[in-house]
Amino acid sequence: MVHRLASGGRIDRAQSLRFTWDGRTMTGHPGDTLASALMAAGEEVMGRSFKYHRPRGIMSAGVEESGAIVTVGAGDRRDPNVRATTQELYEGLTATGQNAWPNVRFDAGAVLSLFSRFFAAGFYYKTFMGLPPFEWGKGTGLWMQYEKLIRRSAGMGTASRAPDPDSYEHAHGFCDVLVVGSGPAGLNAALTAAQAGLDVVLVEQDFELGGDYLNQATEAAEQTRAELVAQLSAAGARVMTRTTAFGLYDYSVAGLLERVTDHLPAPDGALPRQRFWTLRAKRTIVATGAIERTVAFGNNDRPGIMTAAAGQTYLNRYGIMPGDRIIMATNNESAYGPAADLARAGAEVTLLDARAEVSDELKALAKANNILVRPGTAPLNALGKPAIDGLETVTADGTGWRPGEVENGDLILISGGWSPVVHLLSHRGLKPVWDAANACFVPPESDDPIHTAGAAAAIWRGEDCEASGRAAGAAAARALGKSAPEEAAPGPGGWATPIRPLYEVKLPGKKLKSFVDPQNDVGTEDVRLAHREGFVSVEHLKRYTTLGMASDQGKMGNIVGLALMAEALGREIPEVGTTTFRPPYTPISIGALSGRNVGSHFRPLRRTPMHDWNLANGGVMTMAGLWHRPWFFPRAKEGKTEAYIRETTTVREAVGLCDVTSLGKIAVQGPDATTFLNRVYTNPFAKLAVGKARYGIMLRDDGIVMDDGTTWRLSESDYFMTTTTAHAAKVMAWLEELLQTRWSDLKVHVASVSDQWAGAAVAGPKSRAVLEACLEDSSVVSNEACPFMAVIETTLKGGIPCRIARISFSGEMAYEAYVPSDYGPALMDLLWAAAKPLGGCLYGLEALGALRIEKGHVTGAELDGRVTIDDAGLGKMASTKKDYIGNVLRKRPELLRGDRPRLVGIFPKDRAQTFNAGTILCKADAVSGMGEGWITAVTHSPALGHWIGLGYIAGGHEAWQGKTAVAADPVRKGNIEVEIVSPHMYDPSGERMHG
Amino acid sequence: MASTQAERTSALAGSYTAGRFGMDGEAGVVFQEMVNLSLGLVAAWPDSFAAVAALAAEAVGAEAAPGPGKTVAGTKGALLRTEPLKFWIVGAAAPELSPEQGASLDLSHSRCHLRVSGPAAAELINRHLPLDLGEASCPVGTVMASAFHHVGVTLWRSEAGFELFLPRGFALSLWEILQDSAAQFGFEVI
Amino acid sequence: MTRFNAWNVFVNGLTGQKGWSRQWRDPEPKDHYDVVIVGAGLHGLATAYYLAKKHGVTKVAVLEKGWLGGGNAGRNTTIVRSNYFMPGNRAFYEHSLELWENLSHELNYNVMFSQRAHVSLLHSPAAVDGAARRYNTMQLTGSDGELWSLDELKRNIPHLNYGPNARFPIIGAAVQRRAGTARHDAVAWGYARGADGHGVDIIQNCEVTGVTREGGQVTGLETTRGTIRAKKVGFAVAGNTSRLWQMADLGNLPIETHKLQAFVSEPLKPLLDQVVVFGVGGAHFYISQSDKGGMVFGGDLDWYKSYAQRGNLPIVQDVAEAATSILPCLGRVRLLRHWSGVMDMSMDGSHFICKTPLDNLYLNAGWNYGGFKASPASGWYFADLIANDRPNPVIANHDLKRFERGIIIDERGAGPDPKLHG
Amino acid sequence: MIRIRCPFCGERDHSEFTYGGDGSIVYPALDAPMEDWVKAVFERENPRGRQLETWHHTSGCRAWLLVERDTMTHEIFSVRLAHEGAGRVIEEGT
Repeated sequence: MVHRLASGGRIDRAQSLRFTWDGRTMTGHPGDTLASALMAAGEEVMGRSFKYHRPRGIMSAGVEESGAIVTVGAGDRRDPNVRATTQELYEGLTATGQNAWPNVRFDAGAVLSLFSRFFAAGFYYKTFMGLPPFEWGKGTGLWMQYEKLIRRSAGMGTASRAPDPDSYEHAHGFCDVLVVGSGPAGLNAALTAAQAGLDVVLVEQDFELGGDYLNQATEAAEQTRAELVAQLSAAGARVMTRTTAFGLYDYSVAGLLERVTDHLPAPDGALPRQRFWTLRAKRTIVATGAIERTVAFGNNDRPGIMTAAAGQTYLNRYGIMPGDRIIMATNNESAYGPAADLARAGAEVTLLDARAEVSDELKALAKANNILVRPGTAPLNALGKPAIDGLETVTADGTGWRPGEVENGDLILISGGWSPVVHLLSHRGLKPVWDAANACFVPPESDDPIHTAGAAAAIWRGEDCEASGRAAGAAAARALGKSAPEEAAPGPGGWATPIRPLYEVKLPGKKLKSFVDPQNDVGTEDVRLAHREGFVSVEHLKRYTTLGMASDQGKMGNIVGLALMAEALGREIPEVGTTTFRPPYTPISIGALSGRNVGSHFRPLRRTPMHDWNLANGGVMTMAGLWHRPWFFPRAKEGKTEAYIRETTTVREAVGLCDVTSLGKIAVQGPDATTFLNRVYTNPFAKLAVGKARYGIMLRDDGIVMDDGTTWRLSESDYFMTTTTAHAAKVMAWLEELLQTRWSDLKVHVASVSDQWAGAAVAGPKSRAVLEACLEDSSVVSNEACPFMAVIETTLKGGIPCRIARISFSGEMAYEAYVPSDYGPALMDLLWAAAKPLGGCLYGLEALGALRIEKGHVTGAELDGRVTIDDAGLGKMASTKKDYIGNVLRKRPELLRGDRPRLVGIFPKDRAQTFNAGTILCKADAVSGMGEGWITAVTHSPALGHWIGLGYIAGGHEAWQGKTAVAADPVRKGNIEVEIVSPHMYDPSGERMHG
Repeated sequence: MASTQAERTSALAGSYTAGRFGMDGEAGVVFQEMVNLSLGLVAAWPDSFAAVAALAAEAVGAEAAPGPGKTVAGTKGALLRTEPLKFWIVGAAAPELSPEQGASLDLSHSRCHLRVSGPAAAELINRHLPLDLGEASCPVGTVMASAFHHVGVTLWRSEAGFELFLPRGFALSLWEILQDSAAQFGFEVI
Repeated sequence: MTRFNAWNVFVNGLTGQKGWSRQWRDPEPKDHYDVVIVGAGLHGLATAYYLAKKHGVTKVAVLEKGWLGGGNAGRNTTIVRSNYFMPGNRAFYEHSLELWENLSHELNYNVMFSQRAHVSLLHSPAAVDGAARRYNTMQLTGSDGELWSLDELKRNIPHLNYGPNARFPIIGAAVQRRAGTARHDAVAWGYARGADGHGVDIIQNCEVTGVTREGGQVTGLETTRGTIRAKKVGFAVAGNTSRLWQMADLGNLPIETHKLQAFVSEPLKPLLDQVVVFGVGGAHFYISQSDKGGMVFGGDLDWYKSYAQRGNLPIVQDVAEAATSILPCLGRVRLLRHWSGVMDMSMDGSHFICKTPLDNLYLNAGWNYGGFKASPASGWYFADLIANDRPNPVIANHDLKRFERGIIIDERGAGPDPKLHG
Repeated sequence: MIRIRCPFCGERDHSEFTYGGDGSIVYPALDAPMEDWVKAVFERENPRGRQLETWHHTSGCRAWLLVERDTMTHEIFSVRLAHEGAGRVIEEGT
């Protein structure tokens, strides 16, 4: 009978922790995992298997666990698929079983196991297509009905649908040496490196340092551990427990997951739940140990069957006697230690050893602890349901097996050999090599700055692991130019009598349910079926049977699967190959990977200096890339439409103010600045006078329009370039690329001044009056001093330096005024104080859009990365007198065709009608297919008194004189007839802005 | 800009109050916004670099200009070597340069200057910036540009702590994240 | 070959699954074939299948350097959709979707094509208009496509981030109901089994090491399993196209090889019933749930050219940030595995199915992100091209000459920068 | 994580940089024939192995770099500033 011992182990019996399991309250102690506490409480069934809903109990004591997988927590803090063997117990922990109804002990789903014979590997590829039995029908209709059921029965735990209330964070680290694992090898490696004067980080996934030291019964082991830990901190190493090195990436940069509060009943809200570290270490020491393998035999997935090492761990670390009559089955020496510990603790232990020969040393050890050893014996089939009561065995018969006796017992412990944890090396693309003598894959030689030590290098004896740790630490130190004691590193192995490879035990004609990957219910027969069907490559095997695809990524079962395929193919394991382990080593929360960059901080928010001012003055904001910009400024009960129509009208009739800070601004300086601009823009800049601005268009190398904007000449060698909001960063990087990689002979510097300057557009017939009221010297903006496209540098009242250009996006007389950003609010105060009395308004992006659409000015909606300068109706801006970027490729034949879509204006035929952007323009008699063009932008035009649009249509408006087109918008409001007109729908001659 | 009477409104204006926040105990981090930043950019051509460097050093009242990633504190201000051919001048006016010498710019309003100090300052900054802040690679006087949540920022380790220069438009957003992650250390805003 | 159907599943259940034979043979390469396809990925296998099934060309070999379906066929995020709107792409992907809809029956192999709807989230009026142009074009060309209001979206997917803390508030969605996901490995196996059934030799572990030419003709291929001669040769080796191209001494291609990561979470009970796509603020993210329960998701390329089939942390972070921002409940869901595949990124984000400077060499390449969903049509049109030695009008412009001609098939308008066409 | 040793900033995460493209391309003169431009803009050698490429230290010193990198292992063999003049200034240690 499983029970907690009165003494022993690393738990604190003085304190009790209350927790609930499936609603029942139980107690454990500090130092317990959820698994040890449940075991001590006598729980046997903790999970149900993926496919057949077979009962599953604790199979291990670590990250490889495939049985005791549960849901921890509740509500919006529910964590499905938690391995009970690694979940630290805390006061108030709530855990529930999963993939079962009503619960894991009595699961209705278990009925499925009756039909398991039909659920062989890949059966679902062979049916569910149509109407049974012969899959009649076509299409996906029937499959999707089946799929509903399949999805419901698949999956393991249930995730919460509520937002995760916890916070997470990223952290960056640097060190000389990263040591992964704090067992005998890791502790020694870290200590040696630290004592050599290196900056060492030691990470341990467990909540205690020590690795295998923690599983030992002897005082000596604990003393060694304690001393090493003490010396380590004395040597200044940085030690992180509850931290998993989940991946090793390029340049051996490690990803670490630190579990900060997962073990706390009520963590402080200021602490993140988990922390994701990116650690850059000069060298990495992998001391990750090894994982004990299972063997495939009948019912080897039953509760009451676990690894031999797990038995030892529950006894020595958690003070639990896991069984009274224990049957152990091994094929190697490692099980004798656990057997002896368990026997000493009072268990009756029978040890089946698949090997015919056992060393005298071990015989003596067994004898001394009156352990009955049966050489040449192996497990065939576990008996008893639900609890284990015995084991059918087989005995060696030459190379095969013959039926043996039935052993009685209540616990079966298995050691099928050990698999070094080489995952991190695998992440680096290093292929482990097969070590036949030790029947496992071992780390390969490599030039990477990585060392392996201890059981991770297939070194089995404790003292050898310690030595190999010291050797690895010293090697790392020497590689980094420090001196360290020379010590010969022990090689793999360490067992007196070699392991007898044992992966599956079977007898001819004996039907068994033997599992290779218990979590995914992959059995030995599935592997053989995959072979029969031609899925012989390991990757095919994995994918077809799902072997090793479960949440343990096949830590216990992969090698067994490989061995079975090798047997089927009559090859050796290395010929069949190994499977590549992908990061992460153990599953990690997506929240940790996201850190704080979620919710409102998913992307940083970019605010203009007038942000608060705009809000204070009633602005409604909208997104423009990462910016928030004013959209419209509603008055009284106005909605968006009323507001922008009023704003547009006010600009045309009086004056409006608009925050245009988000435009990109670039200082272009140097003696060759003019030459540079002349190559970058399609239109000439050579003769632009100081104190003048010019609208320019940039093409990409391929001749497609990249961006547009105005550039102001402040002095002979000093320009102020503006770009669109969307392309500011792109244009900046592009100019730098040209100057640094193509034209490094040009003496030009570019610098982003987007954040330096706050800008406002002052537009409308009364714009000059507004500026005059704000300037210290109002004469500088007179029509003479500041004609259309003039640039002046002056000062606003209060001595605010100000840069003004008379340019117009709205088509009205208008100015753009820029001041240093910290004066942005002051600028708006001044302008608004002057504009308000003149019947002016504040306007936002929506009105800005309406104004420019009326004028046929293009923006990102029209310049979508596919149009040429001619398409956009700006061909006259393509200089014929100079060479510039894109000038050659813009002349590719297809781009010069006259029937290409050209920029046009669009009126609804019935002026009372409205339409949408994104609408497809079709011939009136052919409203289908790809269409003749499309609408890019629409608005109600106060000036024209009806809705208008901009868009592109084949041949341009000339080709559509007197023809009717249909604007087709099936996804929204259907189709309307439209007239195609010139894009310059308002004041085409441009008198107003020159006025 | 001396003649200006108008008030400068910083990017963080009104977005915080001085005081003690986050975890109890000794404040691990101290934040101080350094308002009214004076920042100039000085750029040279390869062939004029030495001369311009000297002028820049003179402008801050220092012996010589600093090398890559270094700063010098002069009698009038500090000179930061931020780019291969460019310097930042903090606290002093940039020298006037002829086009043949190079170019200079006023960037005083383009950055928000935040001073981060306290025992956990480096740890906090490493929650966000992927920089090795160890003594060996980042002694006092080092200046580094890096990415803070996708935004390019400049970090200068001064005698007083870490001087963080945040692009003005993003400053408030980054300041919010900084406070979130500073809570675990306990922080003070002055 | 035993048919796949419920009856045989039942019978084999009773008879210990003994009735199932190999799904494809493991033949020794012959020294001559009418057509040799290089690359036993989805495109190569589908091509062989349609060559044999539709065009009666059965003396066909598909050469694979590793194991069939081992490239991007098994590394993608399994999304199938046809919401492309550029001329050529539109008709091509629509045809592909139609082939998908009956593929399980066509191949007698359940590829589990689940038409669970593909939902692209929209965050601004401009984005709605952009989507409208695309989805209008889809409807006008006989496909399905619709816009969902915010309410309709909330009804269908209640647990997206509609909260006040959403950095980019959702205002609606563009939806293709016929789109969805499929079981990627099954598609490769299904085509392999189908092609093999028609006599096609699928030769695995057979790497092409040289291309032998006589003037304007390919005469044969040097492989790790000997010389194989062929009347016609087709390349379908996305990710490694340039290398094979250069083996044939043909110079450079408008292709760069980049890597794309994919991610899967631990298996969960049903959490998401559609494919959801999120793209704003420079982010790009797509997610669906596999029938096994894993959340399958991905995002952008790693941004730098690479042939390495392993990902790096910055994109892992970006993708996770997008995941939790759009589906805040994913914070506690755990990532089980992430991996990466190498893809042909072309100069305009569109593919190549075309003739080449060599008379009897044909090219199938440049799939960017489109490869998985394209595979049925890709095989269909490539087989059609090889069998008839002329491009079908649908792919007439998907050739190598389109750049000098000035044909624009750039769905993203990103220009000639391969990394931007994800 | 690729670690790039920027000649000005020192070794940094590649996330601070923006990958440019093939650094071996010599862009033709602005008035060069169409074929030259088509080659330079649309055709790539796309080597698996060592290639010369450009990176922009976007979040660092804003320098465009010429990097020799293996596209399979990601190992970097050399890094230099694309701008020779600026490169010289750094090498001279000023």
